[in-house]
Amino acid sequence: MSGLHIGALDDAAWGSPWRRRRVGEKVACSMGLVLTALLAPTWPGTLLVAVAAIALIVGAARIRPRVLLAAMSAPIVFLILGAISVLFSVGTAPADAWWHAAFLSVGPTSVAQAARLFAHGLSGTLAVMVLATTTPMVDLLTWLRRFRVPDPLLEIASLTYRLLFVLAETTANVLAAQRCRLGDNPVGRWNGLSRRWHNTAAAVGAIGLRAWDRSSRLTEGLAHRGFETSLVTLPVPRVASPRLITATVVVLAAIWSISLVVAR
Amino acid sequence: MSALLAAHDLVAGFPDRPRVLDTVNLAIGRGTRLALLGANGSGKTTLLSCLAGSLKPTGGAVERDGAPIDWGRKGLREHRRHVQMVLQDPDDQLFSADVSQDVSFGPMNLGLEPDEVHARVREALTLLGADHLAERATHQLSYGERKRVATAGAVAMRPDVLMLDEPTAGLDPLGVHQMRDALDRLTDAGTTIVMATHDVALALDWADEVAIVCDATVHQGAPEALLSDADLVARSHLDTPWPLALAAALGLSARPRNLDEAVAALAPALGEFAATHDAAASVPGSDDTTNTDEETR
Amino acid sequence: MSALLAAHDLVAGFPDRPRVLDTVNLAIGRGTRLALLGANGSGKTTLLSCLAGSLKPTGGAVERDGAPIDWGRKGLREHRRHVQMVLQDPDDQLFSADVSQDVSFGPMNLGLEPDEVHARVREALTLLGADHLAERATHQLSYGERKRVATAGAVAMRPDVLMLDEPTAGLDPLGVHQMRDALDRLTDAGTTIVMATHDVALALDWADEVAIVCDATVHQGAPEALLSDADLVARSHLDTPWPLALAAALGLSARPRNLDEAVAALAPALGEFAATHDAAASVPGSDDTTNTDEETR
Amino acid sequence: MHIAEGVLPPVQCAIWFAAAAPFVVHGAVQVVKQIKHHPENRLLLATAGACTFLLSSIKLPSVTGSSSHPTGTGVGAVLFKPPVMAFMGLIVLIFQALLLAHGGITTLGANTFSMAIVGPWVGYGAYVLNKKLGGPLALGIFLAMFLSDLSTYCVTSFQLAFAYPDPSSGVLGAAEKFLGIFAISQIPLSVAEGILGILLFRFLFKV
Repeated sequence: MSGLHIGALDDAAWGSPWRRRRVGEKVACSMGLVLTALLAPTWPGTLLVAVAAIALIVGAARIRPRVLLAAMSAPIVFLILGAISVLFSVGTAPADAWWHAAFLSVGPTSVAQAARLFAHGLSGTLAVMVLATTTPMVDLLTWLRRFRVPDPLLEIASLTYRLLFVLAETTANVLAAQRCRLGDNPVGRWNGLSRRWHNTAAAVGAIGLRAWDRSSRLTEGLAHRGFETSLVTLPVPRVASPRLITATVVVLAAIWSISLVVAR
Repeated sequence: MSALLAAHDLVAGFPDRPRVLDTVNLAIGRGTRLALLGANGSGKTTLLSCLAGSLKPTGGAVERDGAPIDWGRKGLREHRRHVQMVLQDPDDQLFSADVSQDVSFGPMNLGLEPDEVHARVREALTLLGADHLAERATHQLSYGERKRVATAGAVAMRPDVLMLDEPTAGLDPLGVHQMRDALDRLTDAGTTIVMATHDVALALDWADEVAIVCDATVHQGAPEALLSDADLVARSHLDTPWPLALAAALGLSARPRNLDEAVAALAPALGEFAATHDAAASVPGSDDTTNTDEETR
Repeated sequence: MSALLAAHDLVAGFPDRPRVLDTVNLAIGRGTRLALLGANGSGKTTLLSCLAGSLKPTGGAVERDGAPIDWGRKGLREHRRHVQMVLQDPDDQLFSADVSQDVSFGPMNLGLEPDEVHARVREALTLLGADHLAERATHQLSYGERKRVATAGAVAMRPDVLMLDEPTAGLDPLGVHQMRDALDRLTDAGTTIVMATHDVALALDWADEVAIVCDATVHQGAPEALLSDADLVARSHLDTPWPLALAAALGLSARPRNLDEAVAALAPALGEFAATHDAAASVPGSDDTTNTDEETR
Repeated sequence: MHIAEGVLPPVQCAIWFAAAAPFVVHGAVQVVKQIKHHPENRLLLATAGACTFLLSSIKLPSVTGSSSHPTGTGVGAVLFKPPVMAFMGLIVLIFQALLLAHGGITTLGANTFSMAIVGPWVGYGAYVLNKKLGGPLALGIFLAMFLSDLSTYCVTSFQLAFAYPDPSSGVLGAAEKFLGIFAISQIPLSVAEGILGILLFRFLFKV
């Protein structure tokens, strides 16, 4: 069900009530929060960014909490792993270590580092989700046109996005078809390990060939539509939202002033 | 009086292989609804591609408004303003993830002003009954919806001739109705439509004319005449559409094209039968006659 | 007496979305030919996937021979020996360079001896009428041939139940005949067949039973009964098949399932009409009656 | 394995962006040049990008039930050359960050450097070296996929170590830690991907 996995954040973005807002405003809001998460004093800066991001995503942009939770699960695992590895120092225990055993130790420096990694990571990822859950990829790519990014590069990126979903369906079908004929579950030693390897290679190869075929057919289809040198389309009209701009400025200003005051 | 679009002694194929099309002649009059029939691999798509200017024939000519088309870049650009083609699989034609952006590609390519492009996109989506899809993501649409959006992309070019490869294949019966309604609106708006299809009953009911691709040549004629030709139908790997097969089996002289005409042809005889036998007086399911309006495949 | 394959209060869908299937009950007896009908996106494929053990339902059970299937690795392996599914697009299920190698994919995964695998490949290709394709490269085959080879790949598993998603979609009339002939051979060999299709006329003619997916539930019954239910047919985005629509429009009590039965139902009335009116004596095209044997779509 | 958003301090983010930029710009210029001569190559590159993205959804078989997913930059480097992969890798990383919440925007520079620059160059280098030394093609493919994966993971571990040096053993100690922790998943994955590469090429030769 790989198609489903790609879909969750993307579906949210397409269905978002913020879909028609100006991309620049959403980028400013999200990136403002990301930079604040990175640059403002860790406590309470990261906490405030996380709260603000969740409020914007779940409250203002009305994204279902479940979608956000599902999206956050993978980065959280990475952050926990990273934090654990930072938490334990290796080598001679520092003088201020709280705990040590053999060559491992935990002390105030390592705990602070681990906490910083987790706090920055979580708040930063949540801040990026403000953009990810409200803005479909095509909108971002169209928006990048104004920064004079060469058209061919943006066209490749948006074709990649379109093909992603077409090929995700192919991938899901190929894997389902293999499962039906026990491709993932063959009889044999170690659960048919060696056959499973061959089957996986056959699946990846078949998907590759189908992808190749798809791309040449789309090339032909575009030739029918008169494609010669560029894939220019009409930009979608967008609504300016003074409220979002004001909210962004107010929230960022508040986070910065509280953080600076508390940190002092 | 010359045809809007025509093929003259058209030859197409690949070197060292049997020709796909061999001296094919076809004439499509303005406003016609033409159904193109033939087996898988018979050359229907090749013929459409030649007519659309996407495939250069190895011999013969494609003529628009009586003049052979020019296969240079400029000539083809001009040709595509007038003749548009929609492929069978919508995923072979839709390149943008945003529906209205995708439909806008053709008009933008014509160099039109944004307002004009916008108007054409709206018009095309309305004609296809797909207004409500304008804001949606291409990959979230159903197969039938994607087919209509792909068709809208061609319609937005305001072509004189619209050619569709299997527009109803893979659609459920409701999807077929919606597609037929959309094509009827296009015909009313003056567009000439060529439809390649495997559905002989649909061809018989919908088309003004049919062209059957068989043994690398094309037979053109009235639907009820060509599709009654048992020999041609068999050679082309087709079937006789049910209204004609039924009429023939019952020995009727009528050649009904659809359910209504079949009913009209049969009712007098049955009416008399009922009058003498009093059999149809209390028939269960006779309240189902509202179905007569529905399409039958 | 329990069904060979059954769904009990089956629920399937994705979190936070309307359920695709909601408490669906379905029972498939041994040797049955079941047609599964429903609109695009109604949940036909989801139901087939649950029955095939490819998609775990969120509620309810899939039963084989009266016992719920076990969704573990071993249980699924056992289930797939008995129940096979063929997807709509053959290109998604052909993984090998040549036909016989591809058909051998399943038997090889069963860990069978080379001789046994070879025998099964031959048998499957024969049943599908595709012996002559054994040595060919898969990419050289026509669409109809690829569909039959993909089906052979499932048949080589010697399943009790074979489930096919739109086996006739995209085929030309000859391809449809060949596929139907192949399915008839499989039925004769004792295989239970479930076919998801949009073609209501085909379902009426071919199936012993139909199941219509509508509003997340399934209605199961005799083809002529369910497909005469105008309300159900409309809600399911289907059409009344032409033989039933014709009979209803003419006020007949008969419910013909195909051309032959329609002719049989109408002939007496017309015979009498002809006798009194002497109208059908010299009908052109009456030599076309050989068509009666052919399939009509 | 990508570094999540917010994990790297701002200065290091900037440094990695600066380090990656010349490679990406060079790749982008190459791509634009290619497209000018062959407009249809857009589709080919987009397909390669989509495939790279989707490869990460395919489970590789293992004896236990645990799963790992291939990254596929090695095979991309062999097929399309490293400069093009630098640009395509960036696109894939942006998509992964915004569609899967995998990676991040400020860490994009660091992730591009490890996955889209070092990985492809090392993999491609091994492939070319093997070819020059007359090694078998299968070995070249294996090395390209195995080493591109392995080098990506080593660079990522060092990137994390620079950001979070160990209080007692410094950057090197931290790098050892990260290498050790992620080795559990990454070394088997690199080997698996190498094997998949060989089987895949064998499959494609047959077809």
